[in-house]
Amino acid sequence: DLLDDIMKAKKIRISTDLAIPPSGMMDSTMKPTGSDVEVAQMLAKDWGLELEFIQTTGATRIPNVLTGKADIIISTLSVTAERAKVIDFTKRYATLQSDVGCLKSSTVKDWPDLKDKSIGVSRGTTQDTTLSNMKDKDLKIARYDDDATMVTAAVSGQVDCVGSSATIINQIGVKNPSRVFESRIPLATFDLAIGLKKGEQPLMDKLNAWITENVKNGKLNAIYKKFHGVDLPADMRS
Amino acid sequence: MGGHLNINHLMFLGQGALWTIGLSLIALIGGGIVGFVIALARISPLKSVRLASAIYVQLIQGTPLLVILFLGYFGLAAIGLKVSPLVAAGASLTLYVAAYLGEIWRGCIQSVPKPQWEAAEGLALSRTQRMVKVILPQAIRIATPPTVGFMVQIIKNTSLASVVGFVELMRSGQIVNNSLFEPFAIYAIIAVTYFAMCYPLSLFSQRLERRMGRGRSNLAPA
Amino acid sequence: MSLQLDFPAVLERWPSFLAGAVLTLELAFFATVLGALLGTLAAVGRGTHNSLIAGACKVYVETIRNTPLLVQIFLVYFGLASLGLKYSAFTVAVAALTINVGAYTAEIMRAGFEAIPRGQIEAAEGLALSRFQIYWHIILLPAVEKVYPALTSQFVLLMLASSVCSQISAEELTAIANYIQSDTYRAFETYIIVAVLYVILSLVMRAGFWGLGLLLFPRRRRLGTPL
Amino acid sequence: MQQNAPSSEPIVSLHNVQKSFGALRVLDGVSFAVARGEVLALIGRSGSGKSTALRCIDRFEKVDGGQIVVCGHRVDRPDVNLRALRQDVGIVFQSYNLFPHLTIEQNITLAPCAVKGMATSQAKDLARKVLAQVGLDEKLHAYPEQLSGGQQQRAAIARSLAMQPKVMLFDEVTSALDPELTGEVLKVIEQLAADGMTMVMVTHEMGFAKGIADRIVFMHRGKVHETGPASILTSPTTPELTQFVGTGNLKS
Amino acid sequence: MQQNAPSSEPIVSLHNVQKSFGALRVLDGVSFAVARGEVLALIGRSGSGKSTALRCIDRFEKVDGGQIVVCGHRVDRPDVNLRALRQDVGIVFQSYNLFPHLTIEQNITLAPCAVKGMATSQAKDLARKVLAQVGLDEKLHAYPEQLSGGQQQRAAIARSLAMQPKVMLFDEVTSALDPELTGEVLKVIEQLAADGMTMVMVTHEMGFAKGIADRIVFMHRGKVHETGPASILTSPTTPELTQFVGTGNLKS
Ligand SMILES: Nc1ncnc2c1ncn2[C@@H]1O[C@H](COP(=O)(O)OP(=O)(O)OP(=O)(O)O)[C@@H](O)[C@H]1O
Ligand SMILES: Nc1ncnc2c1ncn2[C@@H]1O[C@H](COP(=O)(O)OP(=O)(O)OP(=O)(O)O)[C@@H](O)[C@H]1O
Ligand SMILES: [Mg+2]
Ligand SMILES: [Mg+2]
Repeated sequence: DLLDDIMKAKKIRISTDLAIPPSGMMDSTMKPTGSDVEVAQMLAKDWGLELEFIQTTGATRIPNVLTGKADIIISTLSVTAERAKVIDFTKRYATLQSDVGCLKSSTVKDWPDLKDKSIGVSRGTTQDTTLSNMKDKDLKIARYDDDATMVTAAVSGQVDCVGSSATIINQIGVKNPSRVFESRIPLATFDLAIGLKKGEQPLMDKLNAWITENVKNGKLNAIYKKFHGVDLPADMRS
Repeated sequence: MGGHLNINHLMFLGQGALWTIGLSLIALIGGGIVGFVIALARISPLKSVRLASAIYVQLIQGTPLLVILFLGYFGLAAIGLKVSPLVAAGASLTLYVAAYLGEIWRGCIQSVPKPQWEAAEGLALSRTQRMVKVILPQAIRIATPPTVGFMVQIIKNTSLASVVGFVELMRSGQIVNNSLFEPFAIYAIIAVTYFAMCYPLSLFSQRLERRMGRGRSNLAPA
Repeated sequence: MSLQLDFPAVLERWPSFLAGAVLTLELAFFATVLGALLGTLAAVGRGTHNSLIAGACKVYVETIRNTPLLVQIFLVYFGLASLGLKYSAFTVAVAALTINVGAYTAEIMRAGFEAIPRGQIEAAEGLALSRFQIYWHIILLPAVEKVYPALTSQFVLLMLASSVCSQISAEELTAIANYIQSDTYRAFETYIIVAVLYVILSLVMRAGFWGLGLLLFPRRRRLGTPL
Repeated sequence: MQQNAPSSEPIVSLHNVQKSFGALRVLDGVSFAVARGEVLALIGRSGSGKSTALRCIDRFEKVDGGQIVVCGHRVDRPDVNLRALRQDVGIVFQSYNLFPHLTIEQNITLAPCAVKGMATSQAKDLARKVLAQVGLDEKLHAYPEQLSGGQQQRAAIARSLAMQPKVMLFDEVTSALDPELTGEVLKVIEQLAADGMTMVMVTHEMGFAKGIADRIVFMHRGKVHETGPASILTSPTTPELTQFVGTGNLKS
Repeated sequence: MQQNAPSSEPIVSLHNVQKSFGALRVLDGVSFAVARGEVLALIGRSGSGKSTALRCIDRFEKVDGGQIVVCGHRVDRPDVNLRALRQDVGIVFQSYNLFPHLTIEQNITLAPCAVKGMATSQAKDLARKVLAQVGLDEKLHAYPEQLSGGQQQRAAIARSLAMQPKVMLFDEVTSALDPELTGEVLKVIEQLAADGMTMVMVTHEMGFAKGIADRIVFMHRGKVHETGPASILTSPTTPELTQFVGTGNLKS
């Protein structure tokens, strides 16, 4: 099975998108960094394995493990029932708070105020799916291929609001003080989990054990706080 | 995240540019070899060979490169072939380039005037001799400008190899942008870099065309 | 390592695929019409004796042909917005595609113009036709006829290239595919279906151009010479 | 129309015309004049400058020096009114240059409608008339490629005639044709001559030149080497013309 | 070489040859034979099928019916050995078709080396010999585009001669040339005839046909309409030939 293969090879290949800050990105010396990157590094170190990042884009995260090009995915993967039909998820190692963020100067307070506003999202993310399923709310959704493009759209004024993680919403104003965004309407909290091919029970068990341990000892929380500025939710830490 | 454009970013972009060049070379060499076969197949005396190669060309030319790359990379793995990204991207680009170069070259071979074919035939040369000694030397002259012109398109299109994990010029730009959020500066740098790689080739192909005294369009994917 | 393919799970979303295909066709249609106009003007511009106009057209053509479409789209989309001009993604996509395909069309049309035998133009001059009349009556249609296959292919390529418009939130076929595959994680099924749809779209476009050719070139129709 | 005797008033005149292509001096002081109603044949070896001289008359080439007057237009001047000049002059080339995408009728009516602003119906009547003149009335709606070479050449002549020019220029209009088709075209030109049209023609058909031309201009190396009535072809005085007529006779 | 009288043994024979392009019947039962050393001129109006007949002899076109035997090869059969046939037959077209990327010498040595496996040095000697035969020895290392039309045509003839064919076919080899250049080429062909080469030539040059041909075949609408010695051109018996020769004479 896969676990044996990994241990024998002394190497684990992890599929991570390095273009979705602050989970995966490059630091100013162009080395990978971010919360998912550090989680992956910690996992490899704990298991005594060499780590290889399989560079991926949002679209190819899953096919990479399905076709055996990567062993597991650590790449802000939110757990949904639909996706669980295709791959297996471990238990959550973090959560992702999603909000609808708006310009600080805007008057948006609740869903009805969003009428006639355009909301930018990253295509295919759980934020996208959630907003898209709110058919009754009559929302105008503009989907971009990645977070960077979405942020650029928000900065340049192509969209009025964004549906994204709280971290990213706060990030928009850092680069462009004339358009500061803040969270206005909470959208949902998603569980983030490690993804792997179906039917690899031993690997699944070992991953779950590792997550449980590191949630308990606070290491995962430390990483999360370092990059997202907030703690993991209380119900997860207890 | 954040910070300013520094030498590391530029070196990262430079590395991406090198990959772009490398992928282009692979695509051109692989596509050139297969494309030559396609060109010959398209004018084969056997109807079945002509038909098969025509279908191949139609299929490839009717599908975006992005989709071809995706299916090539994961499709090969899905049927049990373990291939590195380099091999997979190389194979996909080869298939893609071959369809276009094959068509360009077929046109060039066929544009050698018919009387030249007949004159060679009248001298009792065999089919291979006719091709090698009479037709191809003339076709190569005609084919050089559009081929050089097409290389420009290959360079630009390798940007799509990012879907299979290649950090070439375009992708490296996106990655840098994601940590800096300075789209204009970065996309401008990318645009200029591509221009610097492509324009000399464009110019060269135009000069060749002019020297041959014919204005051929170098049709190519955007 | 076997991969289970489950097409029905993806195919049940056919209304989305259809909408994406229709939008792709619409993008291609408008960009083709406008790009043909722009490209023809640029080709004429490059041939004029006014070196300012000819130079401007050359810079346009060379800049566009030597940079990737994606960069052009980003610069138009975010550039306009930064200037305070907000247009829909569709409008911007059509504009960027038009600018892009216009440059290629200009080159093809120029080749067509150059392929008109000198004698044709001299004959027209000998009949006292003006420069404009010569372009309109003697050069344009035969030039288009000469390069019609190249134009057809270029516009089909444009349709395929329009897939990058997904980047700026235009919900065309590739955007739909990306959405569906990240929603269902059934990437193979999705991309295979999309590949088939693109092949169909390109055949549809070729058929359309063929029909248009019959209308444009009555002589071909009457004499039965294929294009 | 009745047969006019050539009048003495020149309708085309070249005086000491100079023309070079790069270093190559193609016309080296060419002078001749054509009177109203006259038929002038321009002969000479290949490369002697015949076509160039003809093209200078309709200003397809600018001259380097000398004077050209055609129907009162000073063709050598940079400010000559080109469109007015070309309404007075019709020119027909060896390669017929019909517009391939237009029917014969459209080929003919194009210029009268576009240049003279003639009404379409009137132009169509005119097309019928000039086509009848060249014996092609039934080909009104054919496309050029449906006609034989001789028919195409006659249609090209008809197209020029429709502009009702005062002078017609012909540049080897039969040399792309086989003997039979040549015959057709030459008959049309003979008829035009009989109707009194002023014509300048470059030709290799010595027999035809003899039969129809009022005057022969023999060019040699960019100069007018000999000129005179058709009889100079049978009794040439210079050795060059003798040799030229000699080789020309190989054909018969 | 000495002048051979035509022998009676046919080296080319066509019997009831049929050929259609689509619905158009181009050859409608053509029969004629050419004896060793004979010079046969194929004449007729444009479109009468002369070129097609010639092309059928060297199997550039497959016939629909009838029999063609050339130097013992059954050309009408699908299994004819094409390369052997074409070593026995040399063909020269109106458009000279020299290979533009090769020098004249390379043009000539290509086939002897590639087809007959001749050594390069021997082939070069041969090239010099055949070029001398057509009076072009000094052009050995020139490229085709550096030659005049007449010289190119002579080089094309030399290229065919280098294969030492038993029969030579010429398709209007002079009609792209002006009178002076035509003269050059005709002289070469006359010399070949004098040397006893068997030749079939399509030509529009009636004077030449009269002067050199042993026999004339007049084709009309895909059929052999009249055939006989050169004298039939001066005293034609059918109205069609009379008309054809009549218009042809306009040239002289
Ligand atoms: N546009 C041009 N540029 C350069 N040289 C030219 C040009 N047109 C003609 N010439 C040269 O000028 C000379 C005279 O040409 P011209 O066409 O007037 O001769 P011609 O008497 O009409 O000959 P032909 O009987 O072959 O038509 C030739 O040497 C030709 O090569
Ligand atoms: N490949 C072809 N396909 C269709 N029709 C053809 C083809 N070749 C020749 N023809 C037709 O066959 C007829 C005879 O042609 P052919 O070339 O033999 O005539 P020709 O006597 O040589 O005339 P010319 O003197 O004009 O060369 C013509 O009507 C021609 O249009
Ligand atoms: Mg001339
Ligand atoms: Mg012929």
